[in-house]
Amino acid sequence: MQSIPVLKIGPVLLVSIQTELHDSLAVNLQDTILYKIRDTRARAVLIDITAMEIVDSFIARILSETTQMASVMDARVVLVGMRPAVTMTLVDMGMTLPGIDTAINIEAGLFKLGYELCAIRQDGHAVREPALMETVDGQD
Amino acid sequence: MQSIPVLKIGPVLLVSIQTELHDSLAVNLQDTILYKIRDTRARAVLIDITAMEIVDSFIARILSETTQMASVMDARVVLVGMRPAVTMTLVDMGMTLPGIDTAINIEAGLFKLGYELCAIRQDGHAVREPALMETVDGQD
Amino acid sequence: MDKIEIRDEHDVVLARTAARDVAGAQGFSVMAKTRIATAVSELARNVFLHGDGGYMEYEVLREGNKIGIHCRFVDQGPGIPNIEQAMQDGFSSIATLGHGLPGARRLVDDFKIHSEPGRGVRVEIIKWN
Amino acid sequence: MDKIEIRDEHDVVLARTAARDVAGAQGFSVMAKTRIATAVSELARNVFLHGDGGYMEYEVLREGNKIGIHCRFVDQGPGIPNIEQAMQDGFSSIATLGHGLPGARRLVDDFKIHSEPGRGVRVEIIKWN
Ligand SMILES: Nc1ncnc2c1ncn2[C@@H]1O[C@H](COP(=O)(O)OP(=O)(O)O)[C@@H](O)[C@H]1O
Ligand SMILES: Nc1ncnc2c1ncn2[C@@H]1O[C@H](COP(=O)(O)OP(=O)(O)O)[C@@H](O)[C@H]1O
Repeated sequence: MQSIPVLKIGPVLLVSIQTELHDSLAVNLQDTILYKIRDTRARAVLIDITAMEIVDSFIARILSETTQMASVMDARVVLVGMRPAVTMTLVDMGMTLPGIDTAINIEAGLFKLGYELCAIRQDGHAVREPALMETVDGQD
Repeated sequence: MQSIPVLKIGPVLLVSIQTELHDSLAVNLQDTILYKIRDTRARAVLIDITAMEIVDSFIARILSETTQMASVMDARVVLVGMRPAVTMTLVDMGMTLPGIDTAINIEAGLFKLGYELCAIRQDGHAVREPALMETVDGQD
Repeated sequence: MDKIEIRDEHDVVLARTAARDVAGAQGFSVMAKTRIATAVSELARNVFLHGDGGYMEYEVLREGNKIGIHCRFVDQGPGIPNIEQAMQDGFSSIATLGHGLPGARRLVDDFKIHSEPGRGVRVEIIKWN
Repeated sequence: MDKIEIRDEHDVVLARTAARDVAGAQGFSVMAKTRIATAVSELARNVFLHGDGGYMEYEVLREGNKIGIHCRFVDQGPGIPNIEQAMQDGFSSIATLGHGLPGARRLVDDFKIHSEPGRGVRVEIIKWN
């Protein structure tokens, strides 16, 4: 069976959904994320749904549940890249996503989670990377 | 046709290969990476091959070429998560990967590229995240 | 009319991607395309989850310059005893969100539901671009 | 013997994943499994790239406690005029790396290649765990 990879970048898990999410794959993904939070003691999860053209009530519920369960495990979830048409469709349907934080792209999501990709200076100190700041509000 | 997503995290592109790479998919991926470097002016590319059990001479050549072409475009490539058995098999075959940098996992790769995920302090300054340093040498 | 059998979750994906692709091919706006595909996803899921499986039929409609998509969902399951209740936000017999039926209705231009207890459910929707 | 037709790059993937899975099922070490699967990938690619397509046959071998995998690659392509040259590191008629044949030979325990010009190539390999 196909599965969706959960990448680990330091204290952050990055999940980029690139396949059509059928129902058991969505449930599976929820499990994978929660186990990986436990196993890696991750503090934050970025779920990238840029590629998802359709988010129906079932998928929305799974995403919302995952966020709530992660929060019980002391990890924050930010949903990244939700398309405007998807957002509006969920609103039309009367669905709110309780507790879900969103961001326009991965960098903005990291920022919301309190992290940032920094360039390492010669002296070993981290510096904020101007190139990064530019892109926070930019398109992907 | 299936394709492999190239995620953008600030100045870094992250490519995680999760499907079996047939030859034209590999060629395709090379194109995608190079176009994305141009379009986003990315400075660095992480190619995560943790999931790849087989890297034959064709795939190795494509990875090596991609690295060289990226370097012409002023972007560095680090190959992340190559399995020991894959490394040894390439050595057995007499293949060297000219110019290819490797790292054990994504964090270590970022570090090699001169980047690090930092926690943002209240005062808006970035600080190095100890949680991250721990994992650099750890297992994924 | 084209027809897609709906027996499991994979068929739900087939149904919604078919709706998306037809809408795309007919030049639907991104919003209209997303709405019809999402409505189809909800109704197709109900067919397999509540209706013991069935099928979706769909066709393109043309009225003057208007282009639309018409879908019909048919199952032979237990049916819905109280349609008014089922159409309410938050009503669910399986403790899920209960946004499927009322949500789908809001996404389309025309929504008809018919059910006889013991003889399944039939839903027809039309979405104009 | 099981048989896999090799006509395109997708078949190369089929051939190498079959080798990997058989090796895995027979309890091969990760190293041995990776080596045989990689050798199969090289030789299967040559069948479709240089040999105009053909097939791979494979079987499990048992000798006492030893377990091995035997693969045979057969094509009806142009054949290799100078096998000694083709087996050299870096020799390639298509300006690629030329590591396929000599590389595959180093990954397995037994390697036989036979070719008659105009009548294709036949390669047999054995890998013991
Ligand atoms: N095809 C169907 N056959 C039988 N019952 C159905 C069907 N579709 C919907 N229902 C009933 O209507 C209720 C509400 O459906 P819906 O709004 O889609 O929410 P949910 O599927 O989340 O419960 C369901 O819980 C179920 O009892
Ligand atoms: N099945 C085959 N049929 C015909 N020629 C072949 C075949 N396999 C290999 N060759 C020849 O041997 C050369 C070396 O092959 P190989 O070592 O696999 O390197 P590469 O495929 O990168 O050229 C090829 O370039 C080709 O000329």
